[in-house]
Amino acid sequence: MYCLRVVEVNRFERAEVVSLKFDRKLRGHPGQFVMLNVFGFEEIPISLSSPDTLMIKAAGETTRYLQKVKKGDLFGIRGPFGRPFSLPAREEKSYLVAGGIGIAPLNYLYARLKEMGRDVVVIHGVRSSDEILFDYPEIATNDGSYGFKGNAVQLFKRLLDTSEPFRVYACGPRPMLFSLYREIKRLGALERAEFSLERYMRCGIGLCGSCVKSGGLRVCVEGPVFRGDEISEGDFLV
Amino acid sequence: MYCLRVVEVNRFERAEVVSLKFDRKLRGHPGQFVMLNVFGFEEIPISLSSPDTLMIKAAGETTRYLQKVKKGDLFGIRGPFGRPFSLPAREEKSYLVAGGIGIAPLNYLYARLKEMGRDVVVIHGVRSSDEILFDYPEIATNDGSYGFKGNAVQLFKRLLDTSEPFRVYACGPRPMLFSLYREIKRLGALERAEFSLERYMRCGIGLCGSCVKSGGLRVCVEGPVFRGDEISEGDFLV
Amino acid sequence: MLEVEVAGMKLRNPVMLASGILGSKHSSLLRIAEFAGAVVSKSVGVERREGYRNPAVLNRKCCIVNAVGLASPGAEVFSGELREFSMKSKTPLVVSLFASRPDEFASLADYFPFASAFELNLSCPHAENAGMVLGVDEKLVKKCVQVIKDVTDKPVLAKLTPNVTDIVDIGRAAEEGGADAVVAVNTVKAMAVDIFSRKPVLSNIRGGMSGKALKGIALRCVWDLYEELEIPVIGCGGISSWKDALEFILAGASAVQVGSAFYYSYRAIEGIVRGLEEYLRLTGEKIKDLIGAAHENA
Amino acid sequence: MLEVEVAGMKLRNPVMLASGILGSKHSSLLRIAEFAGAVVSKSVGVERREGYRNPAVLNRKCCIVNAVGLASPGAEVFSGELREFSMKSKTPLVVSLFASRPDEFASLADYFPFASAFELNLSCPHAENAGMVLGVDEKLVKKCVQVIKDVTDKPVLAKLTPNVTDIVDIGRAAEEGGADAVVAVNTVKAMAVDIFSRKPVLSNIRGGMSGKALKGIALRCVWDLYEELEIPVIGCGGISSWKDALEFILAGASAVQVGSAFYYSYRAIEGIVRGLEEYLRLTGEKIKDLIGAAHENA
Ligand SMILES: Cc1cc2nc3c(=O)[nH]c(=O)nc-3n(C[C@H](O)[C@H](O)[C@H](O)COP(=O)(O)OP(=O)(O)OC[C@H]3O[C@@H](n4cnc5c(N)ncnc54)[C@H](O)[C@@H]3O)c2cc1C
Ligand SMILES: Cc1cc2nc3c(=O)[nH]c(=O)nc-3n(C[C@H](O)[C@H](O)[C@H](O)COP(=O)(O)OP(=O)(O)OC[C@H]3O[C@@H](n4cnc5c(N)ncnc54)[C@H](O)[C@@H]3O)c2cc1C
Ligand SMILES: Cc1cc2nc3c(=O)[nH]c(=O)nc-3n(C[C@H](O)[C@H](O)[C@H](O)COP(=O)(O)O)c2cc1C
Ligand SMILES: Cc1cc2nc3c(=O)[nH]c(=O)nc-3n(C[C@H](O)[C@H](O)[C@H](O)COP(=O)(O)O)c2cc1C
Ligand code: FES
Ligand code: FES
Repeated sequence: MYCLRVVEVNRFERAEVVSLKFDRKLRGHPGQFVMLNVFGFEEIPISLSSPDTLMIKAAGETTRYLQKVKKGDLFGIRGPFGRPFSLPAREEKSYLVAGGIGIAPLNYLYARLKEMGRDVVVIHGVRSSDEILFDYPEIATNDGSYGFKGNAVQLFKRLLDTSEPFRVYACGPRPMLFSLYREIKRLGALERAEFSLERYMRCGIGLCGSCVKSGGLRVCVEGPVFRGDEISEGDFLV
Repeated sequence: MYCLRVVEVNRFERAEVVSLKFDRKLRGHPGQFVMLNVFGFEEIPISLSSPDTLMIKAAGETTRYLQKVKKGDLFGIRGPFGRPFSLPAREEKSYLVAGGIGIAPLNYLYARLKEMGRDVVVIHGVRSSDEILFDYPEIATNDGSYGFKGNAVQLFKRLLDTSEPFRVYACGPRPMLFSLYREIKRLGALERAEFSLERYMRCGIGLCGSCVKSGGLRVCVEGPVFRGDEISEGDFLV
Repeated sequence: MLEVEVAGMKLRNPVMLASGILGSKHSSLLRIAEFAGAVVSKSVGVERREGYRNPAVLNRKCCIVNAVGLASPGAEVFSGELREFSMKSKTPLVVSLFASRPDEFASLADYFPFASAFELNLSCPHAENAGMVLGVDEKLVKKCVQVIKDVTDKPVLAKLTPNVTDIVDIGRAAEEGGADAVVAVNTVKAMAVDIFSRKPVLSNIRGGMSGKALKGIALRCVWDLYEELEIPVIGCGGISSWKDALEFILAGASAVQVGSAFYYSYRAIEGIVRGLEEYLRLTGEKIKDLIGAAHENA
Repeated sequence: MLEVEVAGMKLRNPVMLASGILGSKHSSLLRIAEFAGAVVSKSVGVERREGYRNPAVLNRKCCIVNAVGLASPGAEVFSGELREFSMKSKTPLVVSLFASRPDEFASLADYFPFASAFELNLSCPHAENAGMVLGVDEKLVKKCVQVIKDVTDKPVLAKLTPNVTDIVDIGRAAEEGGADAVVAVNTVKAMAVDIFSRKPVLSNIRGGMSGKALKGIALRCVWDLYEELEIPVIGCGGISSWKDALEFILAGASAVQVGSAFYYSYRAIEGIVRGLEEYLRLTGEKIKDLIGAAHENA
């Protein structure tokens, strides 16, 4: 474990999300996560949203506390850990499909793909316009308060052009991932899609077994990013 | 500790010296030593006589046993350890002054200096012609049975040309080193001379303290090679 | 070449998975069982147990320090998980049990009729009322083994803690109680403090150290137990290569268990098995003839 | 900023040299005393002692394993060597003593009138009839401290072994005997086997493990002793950087001792002192105010 200091805080209060920028870049890749030790609270897994930022949505005690973090605060870090997103071939168009805070790791992937000059569409689904975090053009709101009315998967289906080579990268709540998984499966494109999964994590380094999914795969090491064909439907149902 | 296998044995029976060649080169420099673990006997310090050979003179139980080693035998090695000889400047002439088995590390230094195209004189003093190990031109025998009659230091004094820049490298029995040290001191050239010293060694890595000489210097780490000005007369008298 | 027989179990190779490492789900056990001589499941007690809050595991350069706190779903639920494993794999399954009193061990055995053997966790150094609290006391150790031997015919392994003045005394007590083998060792008590927050790193403050740093300690325990006990010794602690495994076997281990090495590679056990195999092919020996061989040369 | 007072000794900094490391000659002690807060000499007994044959020390990646066997020239000769040190240095000199019976400790004190304090080696894990053979027994520990306190007014430090079921019990015994501080810890019993020769590496078979691998174990001992004892605790084991030293101080160490780190650098202590100094300059604190600070946050 080492310590990093927060140098910048960005609050998205209505979305109950905070973005923390640290004093040092982490040598990680899009899709990887760190174990963030919030002293006095818990140590929790959080994906990199850029080489030096983490975005955290309030979900419980620790993540709620994180909303109040101030510049200068210190955090313990282990990692980055896990398998990152693989990168698309030059000719492939990338569809990044995010639900809610699932935009965090995809935001990092987006930046990396843009640097590489790749063709990318980001689709971000949220409940209402309050929860929009970045001004990507393709926004879906459940309540129709902004952009497309519906969810991210519906918008994805509308935007996907199957006539050209494509890749899908997804992160979001389980039901959303499941419906996207089924859609991709229907298209017979599971090996062209990658899903960032979540499981309860203790060690983050492949020992304790608490994050194991079907096939004996460890979400903290063989994941959190899995190719569609490494996932079974049961993985969305636990 | 790791293990090396003997691939070649060279016996100098009359001198009670054996040269063992190993299956792998050690990443060491002339003047450094290894801790040689002779299984069933003791672990002892031995200087490198080339990147992959050790030359051992019978002195006690372990070194006597070593005279009988066969091809294929295995030995434990820790190291190489210690400070090697420093190399002369291009214009300096090197005098390598060895007594008896002290030729071992100087033989390695000789090879290195020759590779570099430096001007080198090797002076090897032995008791009688039986103990000559290499055919260097400048041999001194105490009994006059070969070459110069006298000891290595006497021969060195005769050969040294103080009109040109020089360096002295020495290894041998304590009385010889002491008389050479006094000669070099007389010449005011202590910082141009290096002496390889011996002390009883246990750890070889600077912890146990058994090899400490004056000034708190550890023969196993700051030595075994010391510049003349790092040595005091007392170091030869213990 | 690699076959051994330990505590009545015939193993195709002497490399077992250690308890608590990837041993909570049948899917990870299955994956490891492809190569392991046997697998040991995560320790389970009668009741469900939360375990400690995160941080519960810390990785350092030479070691892992953990205080997972015997997190477990309880015997009933876990027996369902392990049954699934036993139906799908032929690799022997050793079920690790923890308890706070000797008689609790007896009540646990019934849940796991499919177990190849039981391992008693008398050695977890951070659980409040289980593990090493029993395992430091010779009388309790003997009693624990006795009560479970009374209710089962399966082999019983006693897993020992190195956090005692003399592990041989404890090993002897297990032997007297009827243990079929001892496992040496569980983790050593340790901890870490973070100098920036100025707090202990683990939520439980104290944890158990495993990994490379444990190797020399565990090896000494195996050596001493081998000299004094009649029953076989299974080595555990810091084993991450075939050379480590061989070192333990030469010191007297009839088999070895591998845990923290999975931090470095999921193929930890596969690598060790392959390495031993290659070595024995070279020397033309059988692994069982090497057990304790270093004692003859000492 | 770095001054501490431990067991009645005023130290300009809390970083001491541990016993047995470069502590046999006045010349090496002098060199280290330039920066150290205090130096502890190599343990000495009444009689000359050969120590074990080589190999007596083994360096591994994360640790050192040694079985030097308390090699020593005996009290009379060694007192001459240490007197030389004491005449040339103002740095406090702690003389480490070993004995096979409590009363032997008393007879040793007289040889070293120039000592700033005595450290009782109740903890060497590989000597046949000294060190930890006494240090695992509460009654003997108490007795050892008592007899030497009876014959000297100098501070007495009891150096403890981690090779016990509960180090706090032993620490309490030392405190009851009148010890002015405890030193935690000496090496952990360990060993190594060479797989090619198939023999134990050390001539004595078993040795004591020090260095990085010991750190988390020693830290836990310091933490527990700090919670239960009134007398100060001096931390020792695996300290090689100022961060390590601070970790021990936060855990409750009033001072620290450094040994194996000299394998990495002769400037081990200098580096730690400089590092602590810089850190305190940044935070504006005094080291003595940080002793045990992590307990408040735990
Ligand atoms: C690989 C991975 C990456 C993640 N990335 C992000 C991210 O970038 N941004 C973000 O806001 N959230 C992310 N999460 C989710 C985040 O870890 C949880 O929201 C957080 O742990 C909740 O902690 P809490 O103490 O506030 O809530 P709690 O009240 O303790 O728990 C609320 C819920 O969070 C989940 N959770 C709690 N602890 C853990 C844990 N140790 N491991 C996994 N899940 C846990 C559980 O589902 C739990 O029901 C990620 C999770 C994983 C596994
Ligand atoms: C840096 C260094 C390099 C050396 N290089 C060579 C070399 O290249 N070739 C060679 O033949 N000899 C070399 N020696 C000397 C060699 O180490 C001893 O001859 C050997 O240890 C004798 O061991 P033994 O068991 O046969 O004899 P013993 O009967 O045990 O001792 C004979 C004498 O050898 C010396 N000795 C014994 N053990 C040690 C030890 N652990 N450390 C240092 N000296 C010891 C002592 O002076 C002792 O009196 C070197 C010594 C040192 C310190
Ligand atoms: C994360 C973790 C969890 C563990 N859980 C258990 C357990 O439930 N029961 C048990 O007997 N040992 C448990 N152990 C100890 C291991 O089985 C093993 O004895 C120890 O880690 C030493 O072996 P290693 O160095 O190969 O890991 C655990 C170890 C770790 C690292
Ligand atoms: C080579 C060696 C010799 C030692 N000799 C002694 C000794 O004589 N007396 C003693 O109390 N401790 C002795 N020790 C133990 C150290 O003082 C120290 O307690 C231990 O090494 C842990 O600290 P470290 O990890 O900083 O080395 C010795 C350690 C080593 C490595
Ligand atoms: S979190 Fe422990 S194995 Fe993945
Ligand atoms: S041999 Fe141990 S310090 Fe040099």
